[in-house]
Amino acid sequence: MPNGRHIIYDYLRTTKRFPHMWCPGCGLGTFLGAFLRAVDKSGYTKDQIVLISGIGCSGRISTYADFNTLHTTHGRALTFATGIKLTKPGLKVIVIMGDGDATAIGGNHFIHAARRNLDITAIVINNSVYGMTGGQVSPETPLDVRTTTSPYGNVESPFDICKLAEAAGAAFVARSTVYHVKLMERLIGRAIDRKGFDVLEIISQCPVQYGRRVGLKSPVEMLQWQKDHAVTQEKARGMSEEDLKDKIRIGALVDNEAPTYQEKLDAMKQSFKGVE
Amino acid sequence: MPNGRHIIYDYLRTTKRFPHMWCPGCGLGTFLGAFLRAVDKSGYTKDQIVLISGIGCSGRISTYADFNTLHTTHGRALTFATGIKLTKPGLKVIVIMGDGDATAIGGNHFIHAARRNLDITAIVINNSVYGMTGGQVSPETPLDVRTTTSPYGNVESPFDICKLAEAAGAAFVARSTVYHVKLMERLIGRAIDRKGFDVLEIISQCPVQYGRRVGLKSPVEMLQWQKDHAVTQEKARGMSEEDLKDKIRIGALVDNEAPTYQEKLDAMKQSFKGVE
Amino acid sequence: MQKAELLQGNDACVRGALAAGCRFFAGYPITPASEIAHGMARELPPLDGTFIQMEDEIASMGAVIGASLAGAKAMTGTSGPGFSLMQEHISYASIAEVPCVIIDVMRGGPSTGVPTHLAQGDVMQARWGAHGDHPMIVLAPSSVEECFRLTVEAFNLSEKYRTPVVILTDEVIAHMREKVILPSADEIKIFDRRKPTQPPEWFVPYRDPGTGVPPMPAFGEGYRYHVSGLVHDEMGYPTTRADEVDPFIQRLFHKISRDFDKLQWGEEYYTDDSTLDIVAFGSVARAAQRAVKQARERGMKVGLLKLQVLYPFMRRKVTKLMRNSPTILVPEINMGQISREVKRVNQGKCKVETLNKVAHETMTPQEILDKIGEIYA
Amino acid sequence: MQKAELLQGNDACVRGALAAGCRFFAGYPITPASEIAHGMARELPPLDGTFIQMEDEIASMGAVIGASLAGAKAMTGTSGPGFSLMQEHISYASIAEVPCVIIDVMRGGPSTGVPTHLAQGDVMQARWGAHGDHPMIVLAPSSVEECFRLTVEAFNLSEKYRTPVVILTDEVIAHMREKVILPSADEIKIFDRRKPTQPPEWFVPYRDPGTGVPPMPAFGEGYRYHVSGLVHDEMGYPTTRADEVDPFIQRLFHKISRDFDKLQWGEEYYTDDSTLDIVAFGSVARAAQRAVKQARERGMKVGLLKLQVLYPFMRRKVTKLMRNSPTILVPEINMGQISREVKRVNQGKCKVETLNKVAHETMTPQEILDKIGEIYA
Amino acid sequence: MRYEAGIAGGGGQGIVLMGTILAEAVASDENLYVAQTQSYDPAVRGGRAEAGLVISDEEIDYPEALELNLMVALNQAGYERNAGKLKRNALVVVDNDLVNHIVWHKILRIPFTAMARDKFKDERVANMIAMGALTNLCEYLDSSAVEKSISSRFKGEVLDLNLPAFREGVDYGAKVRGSGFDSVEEEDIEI
Amino acid sequence: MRYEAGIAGGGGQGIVLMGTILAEAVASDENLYVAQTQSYDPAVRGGRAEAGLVISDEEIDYPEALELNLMVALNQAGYERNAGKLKRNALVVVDNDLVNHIVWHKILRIPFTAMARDKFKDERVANMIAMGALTNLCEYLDSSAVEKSISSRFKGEVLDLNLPAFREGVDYGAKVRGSGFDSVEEEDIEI
Amino acid sequence: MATTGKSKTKETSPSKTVKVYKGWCKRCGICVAFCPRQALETDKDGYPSLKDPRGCDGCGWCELMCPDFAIVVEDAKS
Amino acid sequence: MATTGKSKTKETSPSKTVKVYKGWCKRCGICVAFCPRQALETDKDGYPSLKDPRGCDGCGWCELMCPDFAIVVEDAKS
Ligand SMILES: Cc1ncc(C[n+]2csc(CCOP(=O)(O)OP(=O)(O)O)c2C)c(N)n1
Ligand SMILES: Cc1ncc(C[n+]2csc(CCOP(=O)(O)OP(=O)(O)O)c2C)c(N)n1
Ligand code: SF4
Ligand code: SF4
Ligand code: SF4
Ligand code: SF4
Ligand code: SF4
Ligand code: SF4
Ligand SMILES: [Mg+2]
Ligand SMILES: [Mg+2]
Repeated sequence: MPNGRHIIYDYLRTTKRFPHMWCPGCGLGTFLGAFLRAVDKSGYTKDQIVLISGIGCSGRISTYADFNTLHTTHGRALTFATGIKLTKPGLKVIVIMGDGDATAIGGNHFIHAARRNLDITAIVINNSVYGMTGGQVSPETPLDVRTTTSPYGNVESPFDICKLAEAAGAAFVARSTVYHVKLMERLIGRAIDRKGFDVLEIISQCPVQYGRRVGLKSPVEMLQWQKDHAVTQEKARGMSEEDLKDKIRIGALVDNEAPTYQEKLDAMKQSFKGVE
Repeated sequence: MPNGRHIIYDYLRTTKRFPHMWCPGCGLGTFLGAFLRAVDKSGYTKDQIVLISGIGCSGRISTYADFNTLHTTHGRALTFATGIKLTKPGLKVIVIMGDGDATAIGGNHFIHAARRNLDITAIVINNSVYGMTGGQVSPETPLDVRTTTSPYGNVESPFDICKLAEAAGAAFVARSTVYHVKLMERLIGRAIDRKGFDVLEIISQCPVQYGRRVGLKSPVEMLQWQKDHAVTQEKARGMSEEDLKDKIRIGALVDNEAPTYQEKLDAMKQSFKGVE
Repeated sequence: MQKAELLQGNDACVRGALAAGCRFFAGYPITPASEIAHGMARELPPLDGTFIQMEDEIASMGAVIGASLAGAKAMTGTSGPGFSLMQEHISYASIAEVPCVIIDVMRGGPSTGVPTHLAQGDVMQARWGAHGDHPMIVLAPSSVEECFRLTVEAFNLSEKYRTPVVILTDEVIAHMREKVILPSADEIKIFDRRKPTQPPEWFVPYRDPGTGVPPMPAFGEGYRYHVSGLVHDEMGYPTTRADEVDPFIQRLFHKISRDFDKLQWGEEYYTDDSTLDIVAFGSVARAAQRAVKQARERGMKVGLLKLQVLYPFMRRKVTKLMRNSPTILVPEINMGQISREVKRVNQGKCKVETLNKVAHETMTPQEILDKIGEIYA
Repeated sequence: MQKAELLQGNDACVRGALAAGCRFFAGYPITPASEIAHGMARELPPLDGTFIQMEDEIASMGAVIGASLAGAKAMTGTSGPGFSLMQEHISYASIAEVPCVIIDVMRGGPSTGVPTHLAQGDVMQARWGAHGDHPMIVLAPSSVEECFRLTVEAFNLSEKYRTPVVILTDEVIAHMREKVILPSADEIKIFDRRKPTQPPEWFVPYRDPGTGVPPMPAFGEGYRYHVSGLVHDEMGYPTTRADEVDPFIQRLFHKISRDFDKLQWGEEYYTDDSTLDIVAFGSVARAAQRAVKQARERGMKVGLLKLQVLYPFMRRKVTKLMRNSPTILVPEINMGQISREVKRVNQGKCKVETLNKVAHETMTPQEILDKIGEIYA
Repeated sequence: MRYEAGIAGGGGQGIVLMGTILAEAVASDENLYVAQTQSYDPAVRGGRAEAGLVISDEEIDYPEALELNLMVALNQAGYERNAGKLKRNALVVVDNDLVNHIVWHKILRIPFTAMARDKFKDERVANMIAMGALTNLCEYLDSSAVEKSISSRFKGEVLDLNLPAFREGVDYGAKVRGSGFDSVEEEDIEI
Repeated sequence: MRYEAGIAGGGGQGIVLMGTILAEAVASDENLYVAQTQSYDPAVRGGRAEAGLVISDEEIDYPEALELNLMVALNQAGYERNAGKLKRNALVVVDNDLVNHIVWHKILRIPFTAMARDKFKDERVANMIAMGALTNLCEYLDSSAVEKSISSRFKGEVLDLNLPAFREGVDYGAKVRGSGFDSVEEEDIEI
Repeated sequence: MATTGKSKTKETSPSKTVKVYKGWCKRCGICVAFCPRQALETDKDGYPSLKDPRGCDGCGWCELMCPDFAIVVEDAKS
Repeated sequence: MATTGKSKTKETSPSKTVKVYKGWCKRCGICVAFCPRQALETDKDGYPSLKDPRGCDGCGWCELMCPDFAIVVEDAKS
């Protein structure tokens, strides 16, 4: 059940220059709504949540929501998050990054955070491009796409963020598109509820810096594309490799139990008690 | 067939302070021998090879071998390699890194180089520890091991370097131990022969900074451990998950064909020819 | 009284940090600073503090800032190559006004340089290494005892001014062991960051309370606010308005420069009647100490000012010397860094001589003595 | 003669780089430097050059050094946050003596600051941002035409001295468009790095040929040698010996400082009879140019020295001014960086006044004029 | 001679593009120097956008437009930000729809955005229309030079949309120019 | 009073450890100040290793040992690096096996390494033996204080190996001390 | 700010109402395009508006999808 | 350098010889431990040495495994 007014008044920093800075039809706003609804349902109070973002259009999210918010440097949000989580394990730490943020300059922190399995929820808003700086190629831009820094077509294969996260050790890995807004909300909720390091990739639309470069002329066309190309895990199971080729799997892709960093730390600290 | 004298006189910079700086029984020397034999067989001339290393004990390799050699900064060897390879595609570019070098500080360059599929051979000498700086924990140190910076036992799960490389997009991924010196030599040879980005993980012994911390008191015990714990791909196929748990798979783990960066670049450049 | 003990410089930094209340360390190993990490790894967990070895120095500095925002006193330690990597986040700590301490144990440079040898090549970097104009506080101990004391003070200053503070030591200071008697806990003055005193609803996170330093709640204490590396208004939200940018940057500088007079920390030896004064810091100051004594024995009126604060540069004390001495000698293990500051504040008052050594070896008393002799001749 | 055209500062840097022979660019997008990357991405591939967007600025600088070692003239472009990240590798380029050019388009700082606005906050960082003592060459254009010309010269200097060269522009210079007539290819003087002239067997890679700058073969040209960020002996192998370290570091500095007199590049306006001289650079120099003209119109004897080289600091030209003018005014969009250098070389000769603005807005002629009026009053 | 023009509006209105095209047109005049500056808020969208033009018959020392002979404002905020920079006899050209409160001697109100929407079904060409109008309002702007600059910058569909819009603006400019300006009494002015 | 000692050898010989243990022993004397410095080549192995001790009854200004009253050299290179720092009447103690060429007045040759190998089956305890001997050769080193420092640093097996080696050294030191030094004529010395 | 939060209320069904906050709406067209009942249309200024109040079943999809918190489905009474 | 490249030759089989370069050998014991024929032993100074020349079949394993290029299998004639 939507509760837009509630979110607007309770969670958004409405005193601060709304409408927000994002372009018309940008997926970030839709994500933000889903995110706030999920938080609302999670039972955490605003004071218990630390929302950390990197730099980029997606990085501006932290400005708009009324939590403990931290707008860090480009690519390094997870490192700040690590310091916060280890210092105040009681806080719920959520990190939102752009695709460039998380997988270009921040790729190393991303895989290491996954390896450590800290209790952090990491959300990557993947719009396949550098939105903020003017439409440059990102590690998520598909092959052959022309951007301001790949004017003759991109020659680098993109990462599969979810695969990378899994290989690095993330115990929970999920993906949604912005179009699948309810799934997105549910997955955010699940990630927040879990312990350990959770990775959520959100396929989002950047109509201004990306859509027009790939022939999707409006936010509506981009959302339609998401709708057409996403397949749920259940559906994917019944499909051939060939059919899946240009498809995006959505849903929870990995969900394992593994001892978290904090649990291992607690066990270690237990050993001191014996000594003293 | 060994040909030690040949290597000593032809490939080692013997005028430069041999014996080398590595500790007695360190796996690096054995690797270096295998590496030089593989290069010798590859047919490349010394002038065609650029050998690039990072910083660490493993980083010193570039000092000893008579190629175009480059001793870079800690973790960044692959970035230098990228510049060299793109500028002189005709050179054979080989990068040797330590485990900390490649997967701690250099983790991002590692996954991005894999993603790009440049014609670079990347070898990670994994001794499970920071040798050079005094035995600190590395992203490859197993859980619970006590090091100078994990005095109460390591609480971070190590990366599986090969899995990570595969997820990042590397087309050829292989592993050997130093003990399996002939396999090591063959795999190095195969990697050098291939095009595209090749990752080779070498499980090596660091008796001084690692072995004694895990109860392996001598280089001999460490090599024995390698012998006991490594299983070839063929053998692994017949084993249960349970049996494989503390085992290390060796051999070529991934071997796919994929267009390389250079090939895609050439195709792109072809398009200009049409225009002019 | 506390017990005498033999302590290494790096360990003294560890002890100082713990005494100051530091409970968070994130770092990445590097010679000759690794012992700081080893010490913290050993000491912090039993104190319920956190030690973490991060994937690199950038991450270390990010974690330190995060920890500080969450309320911990936090520190990292590194050497040149790692210090370079930390600069972006030092800039962040400065603009976001996050207290934290960075120890840079200088080694031979540039680049990997001579990792096991000393140098004093990072002085200017400690002040200017990070992008964008911002102030820095830089301290430089020259003994094991000072390693302890100045580390405590680094935390105090960083908490007081909400600013990153750099401690510059060098390979010799870091690795040498000296017999010291450390003060007991109650002899040590600790400054903790000021917390807001109004209810959260009334809290304006970046409003100048008059001191230039806004109070700082920790995340989770009920004061939800926004922290950003963008220039921000009093609420913490990004601004590009000149009438908000200017006062913000001005405040950043003035919160420290207003206390400039309080930061003239240095020790003077024989400066009452000297006609030649040496200005030195770090391990070179120790050589100078001996050289001055020997020069005095030979009847030469030489004095010494040992700088403990490098930035803000101790103009007051240095120019006071210049009023009496016709010559100032600045010996350094670099091609001339602090000597540039001495020259800058000199304004032609006296002659500034330099003695520079770049062999990445300790400076000896004899070398200084020779230079003194040269000047006297 | 070439055609007149309207060109943006960033594009002029691109054109300058291409004209100088640059065929490799590795970079990472950042406002306000991204147009340099866009231009290079567009221009290089058709010239059979290489453009690559790396995963970050550290990687970009690594790739640039690699490309240069392989024989290409190579460049990167960035702004403050990225410039901080490049410092470790700038230190490497310095010790390994690898020619390369880094453009830092200064924006409002510190940290993310005001990304779309200008400032001049990275002056000292350009000189001192990297760890370990080493020399730096820093150029600062103040017009679109100078963006072109100084980029060409940056490559020439970097090839000539085998050293990284930094070009400091700012958001205004970078984004403004001016009508310019660029010189034709044959009007441009290009310096290519010296190659060894002896056979490979006799090649000693780091032996001083007398100029302080050893010849530099590219990888793959048959001169197999070792390149390292460790201090090295003449063969390139690591050394810790004082008698090898010292001459090496000395040479690193002297290869540039010996040509100090040749690097006094600046334009003077009305300095013949001035009694107040302005020393300025970058976009502020343009405001100063107008202010000086206006002051002259009002009968005030004001002159201007526009610095094109920031480092090595143009002591010669500046002190020459000081001989005639009782006052020097240094306007900057920071809290005082180049003014520190002016004060340092001043040695009490005259009064050094500063005009600092940190609103991250352009300095106006009126502001300078007001200050001039104040001084005159 | 030094002539300064300021163009102000919001992100996405093509302000900087206008500046660039106009400057390029001026640059093609052998006798004129031109410098064009710009200023905008983070990212490509929303917020502040401004372009300045300085035109001169001698080399330009200071390139920023701080004393405007001409101001074009495509929204209210843009007008307000720059009103303080107007020279005594400056001409102010504003978008009829988007600028409401304005106090000045020489004002031209032109419904750029409305024209764009109504005639061309695309508000984004408001800037083209404005440029067209300007060629009739500023002596240093030659409409064929501007048209050339536009034509070199776009192709296909986009050009087919922009060029007619520009020409529409030229015509409109010619009309209003004849019909004179709105103006307010000297006394009313307080900026 | 200022007494300086230099200990020199190669990586892996435990040189810095010796310095630390001896300094700690001195530090426990209420009347003495002590500073200990060290210098070594990259990494833990091979190369150069050196430790300096400065002992004084007043606060120590300069902490490095540059004018040695005592030099202990566990290899030839170590001796050579430090020979230039010897004071006129300095005592030089060297490992019999590993230092061959040496020219000085007061030399004590002790087969530290051979003893370690032969008696303790572990060359690594040569440094313990050397420390033991030194307690009988330097007035500021008290053997029980050194033993305490050793005991606080090791435990179990390692201590059980080190302590006897140390004691062996003490005994040996007492012996050679009685028997006097090798020495060369003044004329022969050229350093 | 050009247009400030003027809101427009239309009856949809006895129990639900759709509100558009024009001051926040950026006229992206998403709500109109994806309304499952095609209940919305674009008005002459580009803002969404209900074609016919009865066409909307109050499903809330438009609210969930709107990137600007500019369209809200509420109880008719409130 | 303490001991410089003094080498020691022993006959192994009619066709092969094992040489140990003591100046480079670090006495790690690897060759001795892993010689498939247990042909090597450690001498009193810790260096490898052939127990009995005929025990070695010239397989080359020791050479491949030696981290210090200090043991080499060669043709007996050379
Ligand atoms: C160290 C550093 N390098 C570069 C930048 C410039 N920068 C800001 S945002 C950004 C990329 C934005 O892309 P992405 O992370 O995908 O976020 P989006 O804007 O698409 O949401 C870049 C390169 C920076 N701020 N800091
Ligand atoms: C930026 C930077 N940080 C830290 C160091 C110090 N450092 C040198 S080698 C090394 C790690 C060595 O470990 P690894 O890469 O595993 O190589 P190994 O010595 O084990 O072969 C470190 C941290 C450095 N040189 N540069
Ligand atoms: S540029 Fe793209 S990602 Fe950024 S706000 Fe606009 S549409 Fe969204
Ligand atoms: S420290 Fe370890 S890795 Fe380094 S040389 Fe010694 S044994 Fe080898
Ligand atoms: S509530 Fe549902 S039916 Fe009604 S307008 Fe919105 S999307 Fe359409
Ligand atoms: S989705 Fe929102 S912003 Fe877009 S048109 Fe509808 S109400 Fe307006
Ligand atoms: S060659 Fe083979 S058999 Fe002979 S010693 Fe070596 S390992 Fe043993
Ligand atoms: S393996 Fe090599 S270094 Fe080790 S003992 Fe044998 S010959 Fe010596
Ligand atoms: Mg993106
Ligand atoms: Mg390692």
